[in-house]
Amino acid sequence: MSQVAVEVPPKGGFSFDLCRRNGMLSKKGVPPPSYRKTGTTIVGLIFQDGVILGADTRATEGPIVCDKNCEKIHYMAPNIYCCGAGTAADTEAVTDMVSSQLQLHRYHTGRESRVVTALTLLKSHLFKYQGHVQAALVLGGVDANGPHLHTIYPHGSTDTLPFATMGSGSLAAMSVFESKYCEGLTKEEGIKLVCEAICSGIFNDLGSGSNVDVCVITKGQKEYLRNHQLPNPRTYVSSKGFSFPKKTEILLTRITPLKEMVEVIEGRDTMEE
Amino acid sequence: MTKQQANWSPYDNNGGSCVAIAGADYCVIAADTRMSSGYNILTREYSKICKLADKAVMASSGFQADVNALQKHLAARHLTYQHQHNKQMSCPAMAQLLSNTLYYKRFFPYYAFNVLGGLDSEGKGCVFTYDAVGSYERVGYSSQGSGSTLIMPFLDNQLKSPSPLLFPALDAVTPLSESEAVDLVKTVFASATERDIYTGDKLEIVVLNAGGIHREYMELRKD
Amino acid sequence: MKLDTSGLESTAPLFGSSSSELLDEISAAPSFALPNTINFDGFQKEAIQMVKPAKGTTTLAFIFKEGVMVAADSRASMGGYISSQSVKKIIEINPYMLGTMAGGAADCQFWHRNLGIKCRLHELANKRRISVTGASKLLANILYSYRGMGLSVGTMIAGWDETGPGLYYVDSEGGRLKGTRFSVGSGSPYAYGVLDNGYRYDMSIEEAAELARRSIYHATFRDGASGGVASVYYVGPDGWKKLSGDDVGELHYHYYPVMPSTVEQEMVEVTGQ
Amino acid sequence: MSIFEYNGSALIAMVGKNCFAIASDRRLGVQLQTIATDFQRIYKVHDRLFLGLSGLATDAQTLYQRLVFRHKLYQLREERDMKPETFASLVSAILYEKRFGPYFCQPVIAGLGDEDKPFICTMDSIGAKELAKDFVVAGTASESLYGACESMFRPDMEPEDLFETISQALLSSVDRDCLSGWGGHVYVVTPTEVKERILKGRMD
Repeated sequence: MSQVAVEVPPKGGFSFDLCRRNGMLSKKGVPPPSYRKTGTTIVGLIFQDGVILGADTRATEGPIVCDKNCEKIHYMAPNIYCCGAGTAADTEAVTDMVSSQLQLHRYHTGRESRVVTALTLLKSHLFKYQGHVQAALVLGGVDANGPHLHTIYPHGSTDTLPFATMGSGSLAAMSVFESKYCEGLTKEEGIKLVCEAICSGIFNDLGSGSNVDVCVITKGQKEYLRNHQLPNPRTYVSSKGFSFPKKTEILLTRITPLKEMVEVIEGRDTMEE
Repeated sequence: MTKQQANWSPYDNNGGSCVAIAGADYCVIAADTRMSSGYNILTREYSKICKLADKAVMASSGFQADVNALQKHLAARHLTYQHQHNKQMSCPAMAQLLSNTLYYKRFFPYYAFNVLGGLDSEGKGCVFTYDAVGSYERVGYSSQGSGSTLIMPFLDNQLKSPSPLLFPALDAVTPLSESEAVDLVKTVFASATERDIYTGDKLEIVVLNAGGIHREYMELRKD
Repeated sequence: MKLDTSGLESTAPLFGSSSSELLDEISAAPSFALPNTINFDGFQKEAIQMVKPAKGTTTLAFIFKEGVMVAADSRASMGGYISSQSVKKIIEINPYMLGTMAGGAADCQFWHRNLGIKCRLHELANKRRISVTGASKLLANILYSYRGMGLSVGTMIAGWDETGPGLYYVDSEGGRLKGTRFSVGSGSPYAYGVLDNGYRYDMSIEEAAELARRSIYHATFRDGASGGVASVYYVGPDGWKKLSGDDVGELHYHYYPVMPSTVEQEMVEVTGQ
Repeated sequence: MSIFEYNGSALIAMVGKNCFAIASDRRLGVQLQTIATDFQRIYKVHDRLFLGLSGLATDAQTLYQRLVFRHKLYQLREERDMKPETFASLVSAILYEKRFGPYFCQPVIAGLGDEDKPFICTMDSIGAKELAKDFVVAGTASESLYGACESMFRPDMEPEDLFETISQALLSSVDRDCLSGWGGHVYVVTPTEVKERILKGRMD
């Protein structure tokens, strides 16, 4: 089949042309690479005037922490946020895609986005890819019909719950929720409970760690508290510092001065000086 | 239904890292005290360091059941040695015994990565580092366990001394004093805890010098 | 099932007379514990895969007019990670015989030490040193008895006995070859290149030492699993002598000196890459 | 040997006081055999934006050509150079497009953003962005690099200090990795100049 000579940027969606080569490689006994995974503890709960979402900030690649302060609460719409667990690239990409679709939808309808729209867009995308897109999401927001909280599993199934936890730390977090959640919590109680749930995930689950991010969404207003709590500072910084015993030896140095950023203003009439 | 392949394995990895640094007249052996299995923490207070003889202390990470069996076996052999020779086993002797013990399980290996620190007969610090089936080597410093790849480069950078194999030989220089070595161990463990999920909770440091053995603890990140 | 490992018996008298009460049970024949699993090979593959014993190396030895020259690098690697840069790969069996280590470090260390014990016992029993042929035969027999169980040894026994210099290659598949020029290990193709090119029977000791060192250096340059220190030993009529041990890092810049230079590059208009 | 270890690579980017440094090793190998010792792994997209590509060398080079193509289209349309943040999103999109048949390549992006604020970022092979404010690492020696950088990094270093720290971290890490090393290549970029240096490292 003739291949288009000039590689025009494709119109969108996944391109599978490397699949055959990668399949051949893995048949030759070369294990496929491990993707950046967010072990993660993500939670959400409904309180009296809206929804609170919480997440930890650790991304891992196997046993190694590759990002100590990553953002897991993604912006979907001014009144909708979504926490993602599973393969980091999938959660990021799927939330960005749906958030842009929601924005276009807002331009089209001129109304505030609804949580159920985001839910349907996400679940149909995930279902279409039969769970290969590894994204486990906690979707929360407040719209015309009031506060909503949903969880979405990679295969496309969803739940609607008053409180929910996802990710490898979900057991630890759920234990806190089951023991302390009640209807009609105030904002302060809600935030405290979410922080406690995330902290139990951070300390008991190896896949989660570092700091606590919280996002409070109420009617017409949202507060994204990035690094709301920093329970894990670095424990030891040597006072004496250290010095390098052997200075690095250099073979070749090439210095290229950079041209200054010059602001060009055309057509100025010198009279105005 | 295809026959379910029983993928039961006799092994597990309880994580954790250990470091040993030999000085002119001291030896520092340190290990974190976190014991984990998969993604959950079993305990935050498990000591990986075991005193085999007055002048030989071993830190091991990996599968703690195998480590326990290994420690019991070495303790028994050491007791027999004391009865036969009426003296404590020296560190190099213990090192050879550990190597043989590991190798006798060559076809069903102890899943344990050990580092043996102590004072040799002249009172100088010595560190022996092992792979799981008994190949060992005397070095100036070493680290083992899940955080060892994170720790080794910085130790290399700070403690690089000419290789003992050089001929005409250059003497291996470890100018670090005891307190500097302990400070270096604390720094590397703080860095390893930041980046390795299996290392953390608490750091146990054992210092061996002419005066005997004393322990020191430091808190590490709990996440 | 227990394998007959009397060959292992380090303290057993050679003539197999009844064991006297001196042999208490602790130092009785240590036997290898075997996993009770139906699929022994599968178990071995998994265990070795998980345990990743130290491997990879370059060793060489050759006979010339003055005797035998033996050289080796000093790196032990576990997969892609370098576990040590200072492993002694030339093992001193006795003042007249050397063994080289290639393949599994633990296997070589243990069995060379065991061979040293056997040679000493042979001397005590027969009041004369064991020949290189005899020693290599002992090692080959032991390795043959464990054939197929996963031992990985590729070693050379070099020494001097009544018949003059002797050099044997013994490996864990049971092979045993008498020869004048061998190189073993992952770096051997590179070492052979330099060795075969420069080899002449009548060389002085310095020339032979330089050829051996150069071969090891080139192997460490091209092969990732070799490096560290190039050690060179010479075995003459009155036993072996260590000639040199040079760090290949400095050796490279000794063979190919480089002058550091600074290049001032003014701003280049078209910064084509 | 995973596919990332086929050619072997080591990459670091580090942030200093309104400057950044990006460094890489110089080896191109096929598993344990070294083919070239002057392999160029860091590319200059424009004066204030550098891109390091580690992993499978063929994918790295293909990806680089596609990125330069897209960056040139951008320059034609916008008549200005791409900001590092935008470039990172472009790379992430191109990688994620091949989600189910990925490029085996881990990019490290380092650049000076608006008001010369340093920006560094890395991704896994399917485009999961990881923005860091201290350092990012990639390649077969990444575990050693994480350990070395974590211990050596201090915030707000001067360009000379930054060069010394990043070189020591690179060299002591590649000395623990069979598949990368054979010298080092360091770029230190400040708002006024780019200093490119080749390091003298162990060649084994």
